[in-house]
Amino acid sequence: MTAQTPAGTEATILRVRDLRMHFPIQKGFLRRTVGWIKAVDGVDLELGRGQTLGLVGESGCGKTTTARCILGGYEVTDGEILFNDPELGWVDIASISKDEMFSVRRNAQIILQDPYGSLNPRMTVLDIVGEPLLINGIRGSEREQRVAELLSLVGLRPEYMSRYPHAFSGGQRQRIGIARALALQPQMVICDEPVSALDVSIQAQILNLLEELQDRFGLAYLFVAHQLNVVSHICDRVAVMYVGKVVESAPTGQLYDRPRHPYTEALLSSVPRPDPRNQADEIVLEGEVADPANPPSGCLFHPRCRYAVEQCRLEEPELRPATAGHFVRCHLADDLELMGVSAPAA
Amino acid sequence: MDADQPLLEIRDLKTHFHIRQGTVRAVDGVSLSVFPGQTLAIVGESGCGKSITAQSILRILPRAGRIEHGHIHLQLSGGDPSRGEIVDLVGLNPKGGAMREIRGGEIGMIFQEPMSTFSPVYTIGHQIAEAARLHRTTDDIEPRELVLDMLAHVGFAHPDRTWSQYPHELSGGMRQRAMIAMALIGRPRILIADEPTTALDVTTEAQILRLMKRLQAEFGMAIIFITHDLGVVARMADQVAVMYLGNIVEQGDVDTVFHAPRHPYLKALLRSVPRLDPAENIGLEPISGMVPDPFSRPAGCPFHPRCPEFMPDTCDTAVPQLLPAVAEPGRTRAACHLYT
Amino acid sequence: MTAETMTVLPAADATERLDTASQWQLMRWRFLRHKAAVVSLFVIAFFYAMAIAVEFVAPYDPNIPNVFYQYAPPMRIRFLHEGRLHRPFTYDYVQSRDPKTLRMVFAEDEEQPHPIRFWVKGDPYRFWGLWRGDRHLFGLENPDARIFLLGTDELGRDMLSRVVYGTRISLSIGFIGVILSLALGVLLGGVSGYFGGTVDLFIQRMIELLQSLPQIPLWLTLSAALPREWTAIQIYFGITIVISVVAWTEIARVVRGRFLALREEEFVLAARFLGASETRIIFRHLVPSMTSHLIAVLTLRIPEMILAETALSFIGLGLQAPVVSWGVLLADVQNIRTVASSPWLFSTGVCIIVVVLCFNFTGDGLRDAADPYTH
Amino acid sequence: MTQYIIKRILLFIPMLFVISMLVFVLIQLPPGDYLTTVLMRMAESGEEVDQALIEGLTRQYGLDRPLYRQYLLWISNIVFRGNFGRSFEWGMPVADIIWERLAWTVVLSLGSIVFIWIVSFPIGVYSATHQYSFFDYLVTLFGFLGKATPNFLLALILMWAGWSWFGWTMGGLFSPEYQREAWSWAKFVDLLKHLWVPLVVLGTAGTANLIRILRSNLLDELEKPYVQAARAKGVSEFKLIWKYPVRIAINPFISGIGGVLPELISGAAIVSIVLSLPTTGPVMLNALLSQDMYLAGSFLLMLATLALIGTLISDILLALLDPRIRQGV
Repeated sequence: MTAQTPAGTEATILRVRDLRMHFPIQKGFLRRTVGWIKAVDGVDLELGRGQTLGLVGESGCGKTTTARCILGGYEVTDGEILFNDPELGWVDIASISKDEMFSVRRNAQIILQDPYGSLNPRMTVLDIVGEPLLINGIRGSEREQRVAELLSLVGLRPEYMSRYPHAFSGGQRQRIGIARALALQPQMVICDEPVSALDVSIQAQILNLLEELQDRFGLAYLFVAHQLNVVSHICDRVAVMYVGKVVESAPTGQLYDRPRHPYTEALLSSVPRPDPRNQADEIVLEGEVADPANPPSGCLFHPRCRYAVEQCRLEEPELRPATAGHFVRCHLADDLELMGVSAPAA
Repeated sequence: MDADQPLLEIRDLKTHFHIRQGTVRAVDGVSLSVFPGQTLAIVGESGCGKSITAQSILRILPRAGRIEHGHIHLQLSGGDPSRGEIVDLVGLNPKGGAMREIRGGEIGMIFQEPMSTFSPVYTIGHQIAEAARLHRTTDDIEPRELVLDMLAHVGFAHPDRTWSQYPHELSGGMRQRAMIAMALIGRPRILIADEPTTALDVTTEAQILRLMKRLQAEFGMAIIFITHDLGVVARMADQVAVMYLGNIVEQGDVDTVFHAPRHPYLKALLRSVPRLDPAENIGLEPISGMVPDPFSRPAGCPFHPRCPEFMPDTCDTAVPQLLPAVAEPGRTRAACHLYT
Repeated sequence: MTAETMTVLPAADATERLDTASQWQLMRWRFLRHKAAVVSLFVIAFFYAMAIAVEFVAPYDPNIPNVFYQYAPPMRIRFLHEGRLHRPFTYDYVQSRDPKTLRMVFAEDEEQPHPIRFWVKGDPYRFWGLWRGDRHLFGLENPDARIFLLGTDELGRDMLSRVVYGTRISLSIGFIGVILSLALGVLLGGVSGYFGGTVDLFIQRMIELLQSLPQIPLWLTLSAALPREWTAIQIYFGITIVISVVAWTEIARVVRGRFLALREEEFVLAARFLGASETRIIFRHLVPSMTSHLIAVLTLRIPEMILAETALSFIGLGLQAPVVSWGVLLADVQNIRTVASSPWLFSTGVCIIVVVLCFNFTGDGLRDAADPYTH
Repeated sequence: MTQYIIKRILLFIPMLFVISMLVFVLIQLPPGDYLTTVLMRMAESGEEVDQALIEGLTRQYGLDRPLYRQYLLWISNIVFRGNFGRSFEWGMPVADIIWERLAWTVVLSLGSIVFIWIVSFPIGVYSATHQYSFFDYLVTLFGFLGKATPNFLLALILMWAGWSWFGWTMGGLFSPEYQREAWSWAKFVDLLKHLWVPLVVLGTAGTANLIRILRSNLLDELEKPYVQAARAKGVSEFKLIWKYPVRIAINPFISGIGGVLPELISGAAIVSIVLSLPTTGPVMLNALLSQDMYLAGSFLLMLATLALIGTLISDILLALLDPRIRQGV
């Protein structure tokens, strides 16, 4: 596992700079805007070609919104989403034209979380997987041929293409979703919690499939998830989000071994591990996640942080490099000796 | 009361659902024992029958479900502590007074969805006090006092404020705490927790798990912990029962289950879970295939179509029994033909 | 997981058939399980078939009076004449006046059987006002005798013919009315749901306003505003429009609600991320997903429209004689004493109840079948 | 809570305003204006057309002014002077005609709501908790029949049955001998004897409908986790049903009042004509038939107002019952 930041621009496929997505809170008869939910509030990410970047955090931290912004799902409030498109070169998805976005979508695709909701129950597998092909003008037997290939690629029998989604189990449906995402041979795939809804044994099947496909096609994944063990398994780099901001980002090994943000530390120690002999002495966070409509002053994490000092309450920390390729948004990053996941000496 | 005597003993429980398409044998011959002060985890993937087992104990099955066979012996509190009275829950009328005494009084239960386990139109205080009135009726203690005390116990900083709050005013984690308070207010000796942290975030989950451990130490109750998460099992359980398609396939103490698993299903399951530590993370070995359709259960061992150690003419003909009857030290009991 | 909430599928040996079954097939299977709905659908089809061919189905012209048969009771179809089996026939009536009550009393003239025939020559008509004809589905061999299977009214007009003719007007008002309100509802509801924002706000408030008005007084007022000098056909369309103007709001709400819900569906999102155009999303994803629901909703609306016409015509603000609609026919039974002595005048009422009942059963069946994917 | 109520009431006023405009437009719809109708009437009855009267009417209703002025005049007369205009059919101020009839309409509507509730509530709950029992099927069938029978037809059937089997003449609210009497105990008893017919007629469709709604809602609610949670704490089955799922399933009932009231008022319009009740229906119908538009318009306005009040009340009740709505969640 290489723990190198993609340095040159050509090795980079996606660079998000200071992304902000604020949603209005509307109330009353005339639906006046009474406030803003800062779902994403200054996110910086960088994804290298053929790499997997994990985006983790608890529900409501803005990871899914970030992912959807990257694919032009919302009109972003502010920031840049630079995508290195093989045809168009560097483009900013945040301010791109419709036609250009259409072209970008051929190279940047998404796998959605819900294997039940994300497939139109009224369409056959052929129509579902073939939809991106059709949109891009591939029709008839050529399309059928491609769909058959895609299905075998994801481990489904091509004969199934005349079936409807209700004929498939959760894991199989997720395979269909993957086939659809890969139909146009994208370079980057955003995986939005692709295994969260699946049983453990099926989850492993899908994770292995994703890895296999990555090796084969050199895909870059932005892997959004809340399960830290899954992220640990599949990602090269991990970015941890808390209330709309990235609080720490580092190569996976570094982040799990030696986290530098107290939130990451707590998160890691909270995860129950499938080994009764190796249970971390968990750090239990007090209190609740901050409200993105009404965030606290200074560092957003300070009300729950056991290391917080006066400065944390007053001053908002910047995301800054702690070591090469390891970024952290904490005033005390250099002073703290935080606990990672490696097994304590038995 | 003898610590060696199980508080609750399930013998060969079969709970079936009779629906239009046929019969689903959701629980098909499950035997379990729950000992005082211990945590028994029932673990399995969705549809394995773990929740139905729990609902069978409390006799709160959905309409189509029926207990077809078996006994659920519960040692009642009160009376002579050395003998204790034993009642078979299967024999009780699910709507009758005796069963209702047991629900909340002897056995409390918490559920997966903290969002919807409270009625949205009554205050938290009211709903917990209702349980208090049902099981702690004494003239000299006000239910309100009991409830406020319990709310403080489960970690509410301002119990009197929580008393008059509505469920939607609490976060998921807080609601689950309130749910625990409601389940424990009757001081049951057994707490059934049906995926209590599945809907929660990992840091909240840690809060709730720690809380449950603390309360268990304080009140000394036994916990039946139902979950699909092996990590949670490892953190919480003393005893573990692994279920697959309505059967227990392996049972034993937690350390043995994780470190000397015997049943191919459990072994495979453990190999398919990604580890947290990137250093330990080598390739995952998924279980091939998928859980069969509940209407067309495979003959013989239910796991045989997916089993890497499948033995023709044995596994697909005879149903393996959970052997031996009593666990040997350092060994689990596994229902597998490899060990017969 | 209970019996009621699960999609019930055909036997397991048909798995392949099920796996490749489209939405419509699944819906059909589900609908067919609803026996009452299936039967009802046939009844409705029967009535609509009748409505299409009233001139042919009705044995007589509904407006031709028969002075000798005022308030004649329904005739019985007989098979035995003088103790012997005979092809279906009727006896004609002889009437006399009851000396005590002074009412006309009808007795069967058992001397002369009048055989019933199909495809007989009878009153001339213009089919749909276009083609001349004089053949009727059934009638008596003897052109001078009369057959009144549902009796006659005060002018001796054949009730069966009148009810049959009424079918055309009443059922078509329901149908056309629903199509009109569908057009309005889909247009405004779709616009509202699709564009959102101020347009949505405005249309929503307008709908709320219209829905808060009491329906029947509103209908009354609107129908009273129809010019008196209008011809029957103009009034007919006028009434249809009045009914639809009030009824579209519910459909608009349904359309908007579905639109909003579907727009958030993950598969719509997925299509958007694939680069699908708005038109494609609307016509390939949104519209197919809501049609089935819409059909169910519409089926449940038709009887309400039929009832609305009936009510309006009944109190004299809708269609008026000589037009024959069910409401107009019911207006004749306002006098309870007449009905008490001639209960067959109520046959219109029975038809209304049967048709509305069948629509409700069918609509219910369709609604249950509308989403075959819920578990 | 108070804030919520105040907000609702504040919303109610502009609603009313818009409705009054709508009503005004509606009464302007029939061809010819008020004045020509009056003149035509007078000519028909051979009355002398008085130039002063014409001028008086023109001034009073602002008939020579643009439409919006006419509206303002009309509405301000109603709001500030309680003057609804004049009915030429009756030859007296509209206000003198409508109040008593409105009162009877309200009495009948409220009576029907009570009837609907008392009947549908226990039946709906029983039917849901005993799904697929014989009684459940019976109730379902009754529900469909009730929905399929228009209430004026039901009124006809009842009257017909009463007449042919018992020789009763149903209709009206009083026997002729009490019609003009002052209120007395005997008159009240006589009223009760008559009242049940319109209540049954008006209530049947609503009852059938509410049973269906309650049944299906309750069936949904019975599956919810909070019911299981309550069961798991040992609440008795009877109390459980009534306290938990019924309490939630009742919400559509409450919000139903908003819808039931306009429906009842609507239904009452035609039923009253059949049963010749002293409510708004028959008078409004006559007014419409004879284009006595100020009278008809006033009725429509008042009925719409009643319906709006119904919605308002149900919104407030709903908020009282459900904390989520109260707190604007």
